[in-house]
Amino acid sequence: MTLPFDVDAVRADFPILETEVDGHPLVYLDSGATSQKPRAVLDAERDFLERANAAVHRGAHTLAAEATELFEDARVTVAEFVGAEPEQLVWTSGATAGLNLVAGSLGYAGRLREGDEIVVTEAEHHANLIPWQELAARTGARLRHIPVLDDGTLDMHAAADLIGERTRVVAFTHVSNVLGIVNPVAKLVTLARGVGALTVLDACQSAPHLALDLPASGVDLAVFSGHKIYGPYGIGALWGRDEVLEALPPFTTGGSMITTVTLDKAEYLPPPQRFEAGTQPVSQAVALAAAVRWLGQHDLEAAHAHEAMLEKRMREGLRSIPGIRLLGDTDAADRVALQAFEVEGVHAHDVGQFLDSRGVAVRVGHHCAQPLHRRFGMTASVRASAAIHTTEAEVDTFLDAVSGVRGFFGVSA
Amino acid sequence: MTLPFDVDAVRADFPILETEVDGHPLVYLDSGATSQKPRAVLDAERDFLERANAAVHRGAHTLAAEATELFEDARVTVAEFVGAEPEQLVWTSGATAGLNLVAGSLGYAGRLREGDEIVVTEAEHHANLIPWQELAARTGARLRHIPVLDDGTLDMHAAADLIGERTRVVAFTHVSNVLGIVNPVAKLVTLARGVGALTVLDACQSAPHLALDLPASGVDLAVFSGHKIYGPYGIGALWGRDEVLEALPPFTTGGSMITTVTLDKAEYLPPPQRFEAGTQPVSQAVALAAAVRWLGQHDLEAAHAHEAMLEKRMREGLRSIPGIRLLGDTDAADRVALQAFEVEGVHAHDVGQFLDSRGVAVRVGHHCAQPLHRRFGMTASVRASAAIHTTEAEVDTFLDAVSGVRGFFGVSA
Amino acid sequence: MSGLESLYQELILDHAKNRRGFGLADPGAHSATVHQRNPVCGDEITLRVDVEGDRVASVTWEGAGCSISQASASMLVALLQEDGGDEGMPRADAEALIASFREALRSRGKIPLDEETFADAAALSGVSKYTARVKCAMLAWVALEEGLRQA
Amino acid sequence: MSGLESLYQELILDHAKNRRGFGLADPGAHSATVHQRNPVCGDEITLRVDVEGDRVASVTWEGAGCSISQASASMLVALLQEDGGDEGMPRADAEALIASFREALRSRGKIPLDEETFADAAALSGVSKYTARVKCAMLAWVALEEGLRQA
Ligand SMILES: Cc1ncc(COP(=O)(O)O)c(C=O)c1O
Ligand SMILES: Cc1ncc(COP(=O)(O)O)c(C=O)c1O
Repeated sequence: MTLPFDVDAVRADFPILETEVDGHPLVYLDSGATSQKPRAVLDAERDFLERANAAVHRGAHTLAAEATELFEDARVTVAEFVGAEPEQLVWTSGATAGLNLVAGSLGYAGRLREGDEIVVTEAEHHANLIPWQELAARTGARLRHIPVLDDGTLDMHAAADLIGERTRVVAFTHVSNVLGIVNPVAKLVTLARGVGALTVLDACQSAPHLALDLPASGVDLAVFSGHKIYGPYGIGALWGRDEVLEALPPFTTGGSMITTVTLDKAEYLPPPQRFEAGTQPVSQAVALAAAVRWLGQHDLEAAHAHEAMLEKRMREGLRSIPGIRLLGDTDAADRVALQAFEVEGVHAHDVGQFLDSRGVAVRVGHHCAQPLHRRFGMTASVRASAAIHTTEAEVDTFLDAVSGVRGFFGVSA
Repeated sequence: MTLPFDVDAVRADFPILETEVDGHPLVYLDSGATSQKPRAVLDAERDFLERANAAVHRGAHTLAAEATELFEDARVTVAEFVGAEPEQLVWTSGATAGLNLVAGSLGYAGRLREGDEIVVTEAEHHANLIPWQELAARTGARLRHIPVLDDGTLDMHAAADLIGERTRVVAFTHVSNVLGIVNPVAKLVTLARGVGALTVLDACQSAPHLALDLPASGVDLAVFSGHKIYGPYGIGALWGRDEVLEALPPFTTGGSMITTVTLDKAEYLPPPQRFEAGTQPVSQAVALAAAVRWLGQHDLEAAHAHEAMLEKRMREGLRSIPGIRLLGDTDAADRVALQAFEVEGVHAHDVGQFLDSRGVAVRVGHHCAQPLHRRFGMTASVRASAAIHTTEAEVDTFLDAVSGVRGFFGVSA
Repeated sequence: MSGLESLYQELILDHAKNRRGFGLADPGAHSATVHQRNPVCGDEITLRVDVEGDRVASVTWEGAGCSISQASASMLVALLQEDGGDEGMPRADAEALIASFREALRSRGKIPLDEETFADAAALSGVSKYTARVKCAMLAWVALEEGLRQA
Repeated sequence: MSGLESLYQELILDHAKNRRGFGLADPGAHSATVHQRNPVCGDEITLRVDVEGDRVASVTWEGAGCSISQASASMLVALLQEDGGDEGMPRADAEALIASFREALRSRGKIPLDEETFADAAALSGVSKYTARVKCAMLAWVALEEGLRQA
């Protein structure tokens, strides 16, 4: 059953939103870092642990059978959430683990060598940059970067030049965690396919806000994290096309991913199990399924419209405050409700502290995207990111607090 | 405050122990696979998520500061639990991840080459075997095995011969997850140190049952899993000596483990952060700390005596049932209350199913130790493993059920 | 009948002890030999199917495993022999049987196996409520399916 | 005084704007140059300390960061200059100051910094309640500690 979108009803599902900070109601604008978790998710995990907890895929006892079913049902649910088949969904401990799995496995498979090229963008989160640096360093491949233009969009002319016959992998984020801009996935996929390169999508910041159909997107592999889509820590997923996963060797090895093991050699199960060494985050998988089911209960079109309204209000509000510099301030791209900015004359850390004294929680720093900050000539920024439970009034509280920053720190306008 | 050991009081802390299976009270003898979780652990995690959840080590807001403190306090608590300093404790997603980290990092560091040798035992869990097979295959090193004797103990004469000047790594389990036998750590460490080899201890099955002092044990590195010590899934730890961790490069890379990142190169933080790429299992760390605090509340000497009594009762009881063959039936070693066995003429899977119909949950199969089963001429066994909440009466229920197996399946005694 | 007794019916324990078709026959002109394994419990089967024209001429097997997996293989052979007679069952019929068997076993107790169609193997109906055991019962049937594809 | 105002006292904002010791002096005969960085927020400092005999002759620095980190560096220089006079502060005294400063900042508001000992830097007392900001305030002091070790 689909519920009509009602932000107050949504808020009532999040126990933590009742918190007060320094006497002010909490205004949580840090969902881009980690989302809060609705009661349905907390309940699902607890219920599992109190009723059905047991080792999965092992043993014949009733609890184990029940746990295994819930665990595999969770895979079906989360796979459906991204338009995929359960066999294509590999549990990971998070997006970072998923990206390392892909880069590491390509390395072990000997799929890259000297002269080959890996292409990323200048806007990547460190999680979608450093594993490729390491892979390049280990294989002799060259790492290249699609530059970001002044308005925060990718330089697609440069992309067309960069992606060439030496390109083996094109790895890029769906939505930048600093700019909030949705990248042109289809165009990048076309360029990559044209040269037979593998595409890897970082869907961390899109999964909570956009409807995903990964198979239809054209990419070969994609990752996301549970804790950013109203689910638990310690779980995420790697999605891959059948033939792409099939061709990858395991990255980590251990129990539950094998068929026959002798002292000298192991044979591995097909995907997804091949990539799931050791005891999996079972209760977290169950809870992540609860999260996407919870999300799916709502009228998501209305929810996305709500978030689009917040995005506009936030960006326009910030623009109208003197001394604010936005990162990636453009109308020429789709966006999510996430905005990084600088307050001239006041360090991001001080801005964050000031906002916190008004109950407003934002993130300050480089947001794990140092190269992008450097490209904009800064080391740190302030980032506000909304979620499905964010209200217009909260955005206004945030904007009001931002207006007070320069006055408090004695910086003239 | 230390509570006197009272198994009924302990049981009251575990909601799942009230479950019924097929009209019988659940007798959970599968703690070796995964332990059940006391209410204190479930409460700690939920409380964190409802009150203090935020991204750690990032941002200045109040929630983030609180979350960071709780997360780092958890590290102190869990480190103390194994006698260590917090800087020596790396969070992992579990023991398998920890062992892959060590093997993978040694590989990336170029610490092994052709002609070098890695020594494991024949009793290893696949998690402490396959990563070394893969490392050997990638580096040209040779993997060797300390054999297991008929009584389940290690052939220490062979060990003394095997561990020689070519040995670079000796990796072994503290307690076998099939035999329940405690390995002679000090002797293995002496042999390894004598030739300058690194020692890696798999403490998965000892951490829940024995008092650990890892620094004093003499090993260089050790791993364990949270879900086996009354804590959550999705978290575990790698412990290492300062200088050993210092010398290891990162295995996975991403956010939160770096100092400076350019488009081409990253510089890494010192341990433990160097090994903790990406968002960590924050609520799970807090809950794992709650688990070891919960455990520490009890009179652990009395608890260990209780488990020793269970072990004896279980083993002697099984021995007295006709047609039972025990794996590793010896008094010549320390043990934990975990016993694998075979019922002659009845497949392990059928035994498990029969026990389940009496409410008794055991594990059947190869328990991720195929080589050890092969060594004893079998492909599968039945394993019963007790925990701090197991009662004498439960062991008796189990024994009584085992006595009925051969009759039910029409196998004559 | 308790849950356990409906799972382990007398007929199942009998077949598990007196296994029809056990012992691999020499390969024929159009035969395929298939190895299947259940990685969870280590059960394995090697099954050889001999095809003549569009008929399943013979099925033999070897393997080790739990009573469900052993009985199921034995019952499969019995079914093919009884229904196929001397000529052997038409290949398409065998494939259809495997498909309905799978459907019933995955139905969590909703679809029973009728005796008319499945003969002794109908006694495996009870397995479908034990999701962890479905793979045991399917092992031989999956092996035959694979064998028919190859032969 | 609200929490925020006790954290950002007037004196702190002043020091953050008029930074004492800002701009690296030429290295002396016994000087060390140290770079420190707070990876969380990207704050950094380069600090140069000049030692003569057992005295801290001069401390200069450059860097960028939040007002707490900038003010703290400036206050550290002011303290060394005021207490050390023309001769410079005895090295052992500087080390002791750093140690007590650290202790107070890590005390979560329990140990205040007294003005007698810490001069303007006493205004940083409020930081110790904000655990996420302790590193900001410590940055320059840790750099000096490291510099004294090297010089
Ligand atoms: C001895 C031993 N080592 C390693 C492991 C692997 O632990 P995990 O699956 O939690 O990574 C286990 C448990 O499965 C074990 O018993
Ligand atoms: C765009 C992007 N990619 C990757 C990550 C890494 O995700 P995680 O830390 O959950 O592994 C994040 C979040 O930190 C992100 O925003």
